[in-house]
Amino acid sequence: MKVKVKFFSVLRDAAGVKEALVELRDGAKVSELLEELYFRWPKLRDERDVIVLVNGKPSSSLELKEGDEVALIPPVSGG
Amino acid sequence: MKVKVKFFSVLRDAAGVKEALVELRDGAKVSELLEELYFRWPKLRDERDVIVLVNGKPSSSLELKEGDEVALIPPVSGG
Amino acid sequence: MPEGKVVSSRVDLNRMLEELAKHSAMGAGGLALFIGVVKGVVDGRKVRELEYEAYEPHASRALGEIAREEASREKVLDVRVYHRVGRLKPGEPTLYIAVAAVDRKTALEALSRVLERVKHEPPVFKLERREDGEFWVVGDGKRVKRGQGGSS
Amino acid sequence: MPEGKVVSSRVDLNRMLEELAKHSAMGAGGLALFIGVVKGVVDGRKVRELEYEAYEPHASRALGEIAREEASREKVLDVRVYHRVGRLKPGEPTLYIAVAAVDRKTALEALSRVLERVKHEPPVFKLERREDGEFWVVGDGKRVKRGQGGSS
Repeated sequence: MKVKVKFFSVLRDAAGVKEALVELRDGAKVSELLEELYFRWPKLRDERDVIVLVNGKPSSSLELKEGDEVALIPPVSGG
Repeated sequence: MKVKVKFFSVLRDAAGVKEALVELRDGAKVSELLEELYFRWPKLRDERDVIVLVNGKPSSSLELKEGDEVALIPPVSGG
Repeated sequence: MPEGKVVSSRVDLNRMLEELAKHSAMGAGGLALFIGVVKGVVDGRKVRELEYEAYEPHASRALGEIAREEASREKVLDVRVYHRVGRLKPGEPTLYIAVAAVDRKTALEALSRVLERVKHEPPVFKLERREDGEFWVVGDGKRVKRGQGGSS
Repeated sequence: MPEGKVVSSRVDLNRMLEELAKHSAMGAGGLALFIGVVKGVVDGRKVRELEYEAYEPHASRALGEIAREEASREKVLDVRVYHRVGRLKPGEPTLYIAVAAVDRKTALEALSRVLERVKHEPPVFKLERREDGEFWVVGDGKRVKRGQGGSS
Protein backbone atom coordinates (compact mmCIF):
# COMPACT_ATOMS: atom_id res chain seq x y z
CA MET A 1 0.00 0.00 0.00
CA LYS A 2 1.00 3.60 -0.42
CA VAL A 3 0.77 6.44 2.05
CA LYS A 4 1.48 10.08 1.44
CA VAL A 5 3.89 11.75 3.84
CA LYS A 6 4.07 15.52 4.38
CA PHE A 7 6.87 17.33 6.14
CA PHE A 8 6.51 20.69 7.86
CA SER A 9 8.80 23.32 9.34
CA VAL A 10 12.13 22.00 10.68
CA LEU A 11 11.23 18.50 9.54
CA ARG A 12 10.80 19.67 5.95
CA ASP A 13 14.28 21.14 6.07
CA ALA A 14 15.64 17.94 7.57
CA ALA A 15 14.02 15.75 4.89
CA GLY A 16 14.72 18.24 2.13
CA VAL A 17 11.32 17.54 0.54
CA LYS A 18 7.78 18.78 1.19
CA GLU A 19 6.11 15.44 0.62
CA ALA A 20 6.68 11.91 -0.52
CA LEU A 21 4.79 8.75 -1.43
CA VAL A 22 5.99 5.77 0.56
CA GLU A 23 5.29 2.15 -0.28
CA LEU A 24 4.70 -0.05 2.75
CA ARG A 25 3.46 -3.58 3.37
CA ASP A 26 -0.29 -3.79 4.01
CA GLY A 27 -1.12 -3.09 7.65
CA ALA A 28 2.25 -1.50 8.34
CA LYS A 29 2.49 0.48 11.53
CA VAL A 30 3.50 4.10 12.06
CA SER A 31 6.76 2.86 13.55
CA GLU A 32 7.62 1.02 10.31
CA LEU A 33 6.88 4.14 8.29
CA LEU A 34 9.19 6.13 10.55
CA GLU A 35 11.97 3.57 10.09
CA GLU A 36 11.61 3.88 6.34
CA LEU A 37 11.66 7.70 6.57
CA TYR A 38 14.72 7.68 8.84
CA PHE A 39 16.44 5.36 6.40
CA ARG A 40 15.71 7.59 3.40
CA TRP A 41 16.45 10.87 5.21
CA PRO A 42 18.95 10.20 7.99
CA LYS A 43 18.90 13.84 9.08
CA LEU A 44 15.40 13.28 10.46
CA ARG A 45 17.04 11.24 13.24
CA ASP A 46 18.57 14.44 14.60
CA GLU A 47 15.15 15.89 15.32
CA ARG A 48 14.12 15.37 18.89
CA ASP A 49 10.52 16.55 18.83
CA VAL A 50 8.64 14.85 16.05
CA ILE A 51 4.86 14.69 16.16
CA VAL A 52 3.16 12.27 13.78
CA LEU A 53 -0.31 13.12 12.51
CA VAL A 54 -2.32 10.51 10.62
CA ASN A 55 -4.99 12.17 8.51
CA GLY A 56 -4.49 15.32 10.54
CA LYS A 57 -4.87 13.79 14.00
CA PRO A 58 -2.23 12.63 16.47
CA SER A 59 -1.68 9.00 15.52
CA SER A 60 -3.70 7.02 17.99
CA SER A 61 -4.22 3.92 15.87
CA LEU A 62 -0.89 2.40 15.04
CA GLU A 63 -1.86 0.65 11.81
CA LEU A 64 -1.80 2.57 8.57
CA LYS A 65 -3.97 1.91 5.57
CA GLU A 66 -3.89 2.61 1.85
CA GLY A 67 -4.30 6.31 1.11
CA ASP A 68 -3.55 7.56 4.61
CA GLU A 69 -1.86 10.93 4.81
CA VAL A 70 0.85 11.15 7.43
CA ALA A 71 2.36 14.46 8.53
CA LEU A 72 5.57 14.98 10.45
CA ILE A 73 5.43 18.20 12.41
CA PRO A 74 7.32 19.87 15.24
CA PRO A 75 5.49 21.15 18.36
CA VAL A 76 3.01 23.74 17.13
CA SER A 77 3.59 27.45 17.66
CA GLY A 78 0.37 29.12 16.60
CA GLY A 79 -0.55 32.77 16.66
CA MET B 1 -17.90 81.42 51.39
CA LYS B 2 -19.75 79.56 48.69
CA VAL B 3 -19.22 76.05 47.36
CA LYS B 4 -20.92 74.42 44.43
CA VAL B 5 -22.48 71.02 45.06
CA LYS B 6 -23.30 68.51 42.33
CA PHE B 7 -25.50 65.45 42.75
CA PHE B 8 -25.26 62.34 40.62
CA SER B 9 -27.31 59.21 40.05
CA VAL B 10 -29.43 58.06 43.02
CA LEU B 11 -28.28 61.10 45.01
CA ARG B 12 -29.61 63.46 42.37
CA ASP B 13 -32.99 61.79 42.64
CA ALA B 14 -32.83 62.00 46.44
CA ALA B 15 -31.98 65.71 46.38
CA GLY B 16 -34.29 66.45 43.49
CA VAL B 17 -31.75 68.89 42.01
CA LYS B 18 -28.65 68.52 39.82
CA GLU B 19 -26.61 71.14 41.62
CA ALA B 20 -26.77 73.85 44.22
CA LEU B 21 -24.73 76.73 45.61
CA VAL B 22 -24.29 76.46 49.36
CA GLU B 23 -23.16 79.26 51.64
CA LEU B 24 -20.91 78.15 54.50
CA ARG B 25 -18.74 79.83 57.12
CA ASP B 26 -15.12 80.25 56.04
CA GLY B 27 -13.08 77.13 56.70
CA ALA B 28 -16.16 74.94 57.07
CA LYS B 29 -15.56 71.23 56.93
CA VAL B 30 -17.07 68.61 54.64
CA SER B 31 -19.09 67.33 57.60
CA GLU B 32 -20.70 70.76 58.03
CA LEU B 33 -21.60 70.88 54.36
CA LEU B 34 -23.19 67.44 54.64
CA GLU B 35 -25.25 68.57 57.65
CA GLU B 36 -26.52 71.51 55.64
CA LEU B 37 -27.34 69.26 52.68
CA TYR B 38 -29.13 66.72 54.88
CA PHE B 39 -31.11 69.58 56.43
CA ARG B 40 -32.19 70.96 53.06
CA TRP B 41 -32.86 67.56 51.48
CA PRO B 42 -33.81 65.08 54.21
CA LYS B 43 -34.18 62.26 51.71
CA LEU B 44 -30.39 62.23 51.33
CA ARG B 45 -30.24 60.71 54.82
CA ASP B 46 -31.79 57.53 53.43
CA GLU B 47 -28.82 56.93 51.19
CA ARG B 48 -26.33 54.54 52.69
CA ASP B 49 -23.45 54.78 50.26
CA VAL B 50 -22.50 58.37 49.66
CA ILE B 51 -19.08 59.23 48.32
CA VAL B 52 -17.97 62.86 48.59
CA LEU B 53 -15.60 64.21 45.95
CA VAL B 54 -13.96 67.60 46.44
CA ASN B 55 -12.85 69.02 43.12
CA GLY B 56 -13.20 65.56 41.65
CA LYS B 57 -11.12 63.69 44.21
CA PRO B 58 -12.19 61.70 47.27
CA SER B 59 -12.22 64.32 50.03
CA SER B 60 -8.98 63.86 51.89
CA SER B 61 -8.66 67.37 53.28
CA LEU B 62 -11.59 68.11 55.51
CA GLU B 63 -11.64 71.90 55.16
CA LEU B 64 -13.42 73.44 52.23
CA LYS B 65 -12.54 76.73 50.59
CA GLU B 66 -14.27 79.34 48.47
CA GLY B 67 -15.08 78.06 44.99
CA ASP B 68 -14.63 74.36 45.78
CA GLU B 69 -16.80 71.99 43.83
CA VAL B 70 -18.20 69.13 45.85
CA ALA B 71 -19.88 66.11 44.27
CA LEU B 72 -22.08 63.54 45.97
CA ILE B 73 -21.89 60.24 44.10
CA PRO B 74 -22.82 56.61 44.72
CA PRO B 75 -20.26 53.81 44.27
CA VAL B 76 -19.13 53.96 40.66
CA SER B 77 -20.28 51.39 38.10
CA GLY B 78 -18.23 52.09 35.00
CA GLY B 79 -18.23 50.27 31.71
CA MET C 1 0.75 57.06 23.43
CA PRO C 2 -1.54 55.99 26.25
CA GLU C 3 -4.85 57.81 26.30
CA GLY C 4 -8.07 57.61 28.27
CA LYS C 5 -11.15 59.79 27.99
CA VAL C 6 -14.89 60.09 27.75
CA VAL C 7 -16.20 60.02 24.19
CA SER C 8 -19.61 60.65 22.72
CA SER C 9 -19.41 58.48 19.62
CA ARG C 10 -18.18 55.10 18.45
CA VAL C 11 -14.51 54.24 18.15
CA ASP C 12 -13.10 52.92 14.88
CA LEU C 13 -11.53 49.60 15.87
CA ASN C 14 -9.68 49.09 12.61
CA ARG C 15 -7.99 52.45 13.06
CA MET C 16 -7.16 51.75 16.69
CA LEU C 17 -5.62 48.41 15.70
CA GLU C 18 -3.58 50.19 13.05
CA GLU C 19 -2.21 52.62 15.63
CA LEU C 20 -1.49 50.03 18.28
CA ALA C 21 0.16 47.69 15.80
CA LYS C 22 2.87 50.32 15.28
CA HIS C 23 4.25 49.26 18.64
CA SER C 24 5.37 46.06 16.92
CA ALA C 25 8.47 48.06 16.03
CA MET C 26 9.21 48.12 19.77
CA GLY C 27 8.52 44.41 20.11
CA ALA C 28 4.76 44.35 20.69
CA GLY C 29 3.35 40.96 19.73
CA GLY C 30 -0.10 41.01 21.26
CA LEU C 31 -3.05 43.37 21.43
CA ALA C 32 -5.88 42.66 23.86
CA LEU C 33 -9.20 44.47 23.70
CA PHE C 34 -12.33 44.62 25.75
CA ILE C 35 -15.52 46.17 24.46
CA GLY C 36 -18.49 46.58 26.75
CA VAL C 37 -21.88 46.54 25.06
CA VAL C 38 -25.37 47.39 26.28
CA LYS C 39 -27.18 44.19 27.22
CA GLY C 40 -30.60 43.69 25.67
CA VAL C 41 -31.80 41.66 28.64
CA VAL C 42 -31.08 42.11 32.36
CA ASP C 43 -32.73 40.00 35.07
CA GLY C 44 -35.00 38.58 32.40
CA ARG C 45 -36.31 42.04 31.49
CA LYS C 46 -35.94 43.84 28.18
CA VAL C 47 -33.59 46.82 28.23
CA ARG C 48 -34.61 49.84 26.14
CA GLU C 49 -31.45 51.90 26.62
CA LEU C 50 -28.66 52.81 28.98
CA GLU C 51 -27.99 56.45 29.66
CA TYR C 52 -24.45 57.28 30.72
CA GLU C 53 -23.43 60.48 32.40
CA ALA C 54 -19.83 61.39 33.18
CA TYR C 55 -18.71 63.90 35.78
CA GLU C 56 -16.32 65.85 33.66
CA PRO C 57 -13.46 66.73 33.53
CA HIS C 58 -12.85 64.27 36.34
CA ALA C 59 -14.04 61.16 34.53
CA SER C 60 -11.70 61.80 31.59
CA ARG C 61 -8.87 62.61 33.98
CA ALA C 62 -9.41 59.32 35.84
CA LEU C 63 -9.50 57.35 32.58
CA GLY C 64 -6.32 59.09 31.42
CA GLU C 65 -4.56 58.25 34.67
CA ILE C 66 -5.53 54.60 34.38
CA ALA C 67 -4.21 54.47 30.80
CA ARG C 68 -0.91 56.15 31.65
CA GLU C 69 -0.27 54.26 34.86
CA GLU C 70 -1.01 50.85 33.38
CA ALA C 71 1.00 51.64 30.23
CA SER C 72 4.04 52.37 32.40
CA ARG C 73 4.29 48.77 33.58
CA GLU C 74 6.95 46.45 32.30
CA LYS C 75 6.34 44.92 28.86
CA VAL C 76 3.19 47.02 28.38
CA LEU C 77 3.60 49.40 25.45
CA ASP C 78 0.28 51.20 25.16
CA VAL C 79 -3.13 51.43 26.78
CA ARG C 80 -6.25 53.15 25.40
CA VAL C 81 -9.49 53.60 27.31
CA TYR C 82 -12.57 55.23 25.81
CA HIS C 83 -15.81 55.43 27.75
CA ARG C 84 -18.94 56.57 25.97
CA VAL C 85 -21.68 58.79 27.37
CA GLY C 86 -25.22 59.52 26.28
CA ARG C 87 -28.12 57.24 25.45
CA LEU C 88 -27.08 53.87 24.11
CA LYS C 89 -29.32 51.13 22.76
CA PRO C 90 -28.75 47.39 23.28
CA GLY C 91 -25.77 46.20 21.26
CA GLU C 92 -24.10 49.62 21.26
CA PRO C 93 -20.50 49.67 22.52
CA THR C 94 -20.15 51.53 25.82
CA LEU C 95 -16.51 51.05 26.68
CA TYR C 96 -13.36 50.34 24.69
CA ILE C 97 -10.11 49.20 26.27
CA ALA C 98 -7.08 48.27 24.18
CA VAL C 99 -3.66 47.16 25.34
CA ALA C 100 -0.47 46.56 23.35
CA ALA C 101 2.12 44.38 25.06
CA VAL C 102 5.22 42.37 24.32
CA ASP C 103 3.54 39.03 24.94
CA ARG C 104 0.05 37.62 25.28
CA LYS C 105 0.23 37.01 29.01
CA THR C 106 1.20 40.60 29.73
CA ALA C 107 -1.50 41.86 27.36
CA LEU C 108 -4.29 39.85 29.00
CA GLU C 109 -3.20 40.70 32.53
CA ALA C 110 -3.01 44.41 31.72
CA LEU C 111 -6.43 44.28 30.05
CA SER C 112 -7.94 42.68 33.13
CA ARG C 113 -6.34 45.24 35.46
CA VAL C 114 -7.44 48.21 33.37
CA LEU C 115 -10.96 46.83 33.15
CA GLU C 116 -11.31 46.47 36.92
CA ARG C 117 -10.06 50.00 37.44
CA VAL C 118 -12.46 51.40 34.82
CA LYS C 119 -15.34 49.66 36.59
CA HIS C 120 -14.58 51.36 39.89
CA GLU C 121 -12.63 54.59 39.48
CA PRO C 122 -14.00 57.10 36.97
CA PRO C 123 -17.10 59.03 38.07
CA VAL C 124 -19.42 57.66 35.41
CA PHE C 125 -23.06 56.92 36.16
CA LYS C 126 -25.61 54.83 34.41
CA LEU C 127 -29.37 54.69 34.24
CA GLU C 128 -30.94 51.56 32.80
CA ARG C 129 -34.30 52.05 31.10
CA ARG C 130 -36.14 48.72 31.00
CA GLU C 131 -39.63 47.55 30.22
CA ASP C 132 -40.23 47.37 33.96
CA GLY C 133 -38.94 50.82 34.89
CA GLU C 134 -35.81 52.90 35.29
CA PHE C 135 -32.90 51.70 37.37
CA TRP C 136 -29.74 53.39 38.51
CA VAL C 137 -26.82 50.99 38.28
CA VAL C 138 -24.44 51.49 41.19
CA GLY C 139 -21.34 49.78 42.53
CA ASP C 140 -20.81 46.32 41.15
CA GLY C 141 -24.08 46.14 39.24
CA LYS C 142 -26.68 46.82 41.94
CA ARG C 143 -29.97 48.11 40.45
CA VAL C 144 -31.86 50.84 42.29
CA LYS C 145 -35.34 51.52 40.97
CA ARG C 146 -36.23 55.17 40.46
CA GLY C 147 -39.14 56.88 42.09
CA GLN C 148 -39.34 54.57 45.09
CA GLY C 149 -38.11 56.93 47.76
CA GLY C 150 -34.95 55.76 49.54
CA SER C 151 -32.62 53.53 47.64
CA SER C 152 -30.93 51.57 50.36
CA MET D 1 -22.28 31.41 15.33
CA PRO D 2 -18.87 30.22 16.48
CA GLU D 3 -16.33 29.97 13.69
CA GLY D 4 -12.65 29.22 13.38
CA LYS D 5 -10.52 29.00 10.25
CA VAL D 6 -7.38 29.89 8.41
CA VAL D 7 -7.64 33.12 6.43
CA SER D 8 -5.35 34.76 3.91
CA SER D 9 -6.28 38.40 4.44
CA ARG D 10 -7.08 40.89 7.18
CA VAL D 11 -10.25 40.73 9.23
CA ASP D 12 -12.52 43.77 9.50
CA LEU D 13 -12.74 44.39 13.25
CA ASN D 14 -15.58 46.88 13.02
CA ARG D 15 -17.66 44.34 11.18
CA MET D 16 -16.76 41.56 13.61
CA LEU D 17 -17.76 43.81 16.53
CA GLU D 18 -21.06 44.52 14.77
CA GLU D 19 -21.78 40.81 14.46
CA LEU D 20 -20.75 39.89 17.98
CA ALA D 21 -22.68 42.78 19.50
CA LYS D 22 -25.88 41.16 18.22
CA HIS D 23 -25.51 38.70 21.09
CA SER D 24 -26.46 41.56 23.41
CA ALA D 25 -30.03 40.49 22.65
CA MET D 26 -29.18 37.25 24.48
CA GLY D 27 -27.59 39.13 27.36
CA ALA D 28 -24.01 39.54 26.13
CA GLY D 29 -22.35 42.46 27.92
CA GLY D 30 -18.69 41.99 27.11
CA LEU D 31 -16.56 41.27 24.07
CA ALA D 32 -12.91 40.32 24.52
CA LEU D 33 -10.46 40.26 21.65
CA PHE D 34 -6.89 39.23 21.13
CA ILE D 35 -4.96 40.18 18.03
CA GLY D 36 -1.50 38.79 17.48
CA VAL D 37 0.84 40.97 15.43
CA VAL D 38 4.22 40.34 13.84
CA LYS D 39 6.95 41.71 16.10
CA GLY D 40 9.45 44.03 14.47
CA VAL D 41 12.19 43.01 16.89
CA VAL D 42 12.96 39.59 18.40
CA ASP D 43 15.99 38.90 20.59
CA GLY D 44 17.23 42.37 19.68
CA ARG D 45 17.24 41.53 15.96
CA LYS D 46 15.17 43.15 13.26
CA VAL D 47 12.43 40.98 11.81
CA ARG D 48 11.78 41.28 8.06
CA GLU D 49 8.70 39.05 7.89
CA LEU D 50 6.99 36.00 9.26
CA GLU D 51 5.85 33.33 6.88
CA TYR D 52 2.94 31.22 8.08
CA GLU D 53 1.98 27.89 6.62
CA ALA D 54 -1.09 25.95 7.63
CA TYR D 55 -1.59 22.21 7.16
CA GLU D 56 -5.04 22.32 5.64
CA PRO D 57 -7.80 21.32 6.05
CA HIS D 58 -6.66 20.21 9.48
CA ALA D 59 -5.64 23.64 10.74
CA SER D 60 -9.04 25.13 9.93
CA ARG D 61 -10.76 22.11 11.41
CA ALA D 62 -8.78 22.48 14.66
CA LEU D 63 -9.58 26.21 14.84
CA GLY D 64 -13.26 25.49 14.21
CA GLU D 65 -13.30 22.89 16.98
CA ILE D 66 -11.72 25.32 19.44
CA ALA D 67 -14.32 27.98 18.56
CA ARG D 68 -17.28 25.63 18.86
CA GLU D 69 -16.10 23.90 22.03
CA GLU D 70 -15.27 27.10 23.88
CA ALA D 71 -18.50 28.76 22.73
CA SER D 72 -20.49 25.91 24.28
CA ARG D 73 -19.40 26.82 27.79
CA GLU D 74 -21.75 28.50 30.21
CA LYS D 75 -22.23 32.25 29.76
CA VAL D 76 -20.12 32.23 26.57
CA LEU D 77 -22.23 33.24 23.56
CA ASP D 78 -19.81 33.27 20.65
CA VAL D 79 -16.19 32.62 19.75
CA ARG D 80 -14.38 33.53 16.52
CA VAL D 81 -10.85 32.48 15.65
CA TYR D 82 -9.10 33.54 12.44
CA HIS D 83 -5.48 32.62 11.81
CA ARG D 84 -3.71 34.17 8.86
CA VAL D 85 -1.22 32.48 6.56
CA GLY D 86 1.31 33.78 4.07
CA ARG D 87 4.07 36.35 4.40
CA LEU D 88 3.36 39.02 6.98
CA LYS D 89 5.44 42.09 7.74
CA PRO D 90 6.01 43.55 11.21
CA GLY D 91 2.81 45.15 12.52
CA GLU D 92 0.56 42.91 10.43
CA PRO D 93 -2.13 41.03 12.37
CA THR D 94 -1.53 37.28 12.40
CA LEU D 95 -4.31 35.99 14.63
CA TYR D 96 -7.73 37.26 15.62
CA ILE D 97 -9.72 35.85 18.52
CA ALA D 98 -13.03 37.33 19.63
CA VAL D 99 -15.32 36.21 22.40
CA ALA D 100 -18.81 37.39 23.35
CA ALA D 101 -19.92 36.59 26.89
CA VAL D 102 -22.49 37.57 29.46
CA ASP D 103 -19.98 39.25 31.74
CA ARG D 104 -16.43 40.53 31.64
CA LYS D 105 -14.94 37.79 33.77
CA THR D 106 -16.34 35.04 31.55
CA ALA D 107 -15.20 36.92 28.44
CA LEU D 108 -11.61 37.32 29.64
CA GLU D 109 -11.33 33.74 30.86
CA ALA D 110 -12.69 32.37 27.59
CA LEU D 111 -10.31 34.58 25.61
CA SER D 112 -7.36 33.28 27.59
CA ARG D 113 -8.41 29.66 27.16
CA VAL D 114 -8.98 30.00 23.40
CA LEU D 115 -5.63 31.75 23.01
CA GLU D 116 -3.70 28.97 24.76
CA ARG D 117 -5.41 26.36 22.62
CA VAL D 118 -4.67 28.28 19.41
CA LYS D 119 -1.02 28.46 20.40
CA HIS D 120 -0.74 24.68 20.74
CA GLU D 121 -3.37 22.83 18.73
CA PRO D 122 -3.75 23.83 15.07
CA PRO D 123 -1.00 22.62 12.73
CA VAL D 124 0.29 26.05 11.79
CA PHE D 125 3.99 26.68 11.23
CA LYS D 126 6.03 29.82 11.15
CA LEU D 127 9.30 30.91 9.69
CA GLU D 128 10.82 34.13 10.99
CA ARG D 129 13.01 36.02 8.52
CA ARG D 130 15.35 38.32 10.43
CA GLU D 131 18.39 40.39 9.63
CA ASP D 132 20.50 37.57 11.11
CA GLY D 133 18.93 34.66 9.24
CA GLU D 134 15.86 32.50 8.98
CA PHE D 135 14.38 30.79 12.02
CA TRP D 136 11.66 28.21 12.42
CA VAL D 137 9.55 29.03 15.44
CA VAL D 138 8.49 25.86 17.23
CA GLY D 139 6.68 24.99 20.45
CA ASP D 140 6.44 27.84 22.86
CA GLY D 141 8.60 30.25 20.89
CA LYS D 142 11.83 28.29 20.44
CA ARG D 143 13.86 29.56 17.45
CA VAL D 144 15.65 27.04 15.25
CA LYS D 145 18.05 28.55 12.73
CA ARG D 146 17.78 27.20 9.20
CA GLY D 147 20.65 25.64 7.34
CA GLN D 148 22.55 24.52 10.41
CA GLY D 149 22.01 20.82 10.15
CA GLY D 150 20.21 19.26 13.11
CA SER D 151 17.87 21.47 15.08
CA SER D 152 17.93 19.90 18.50
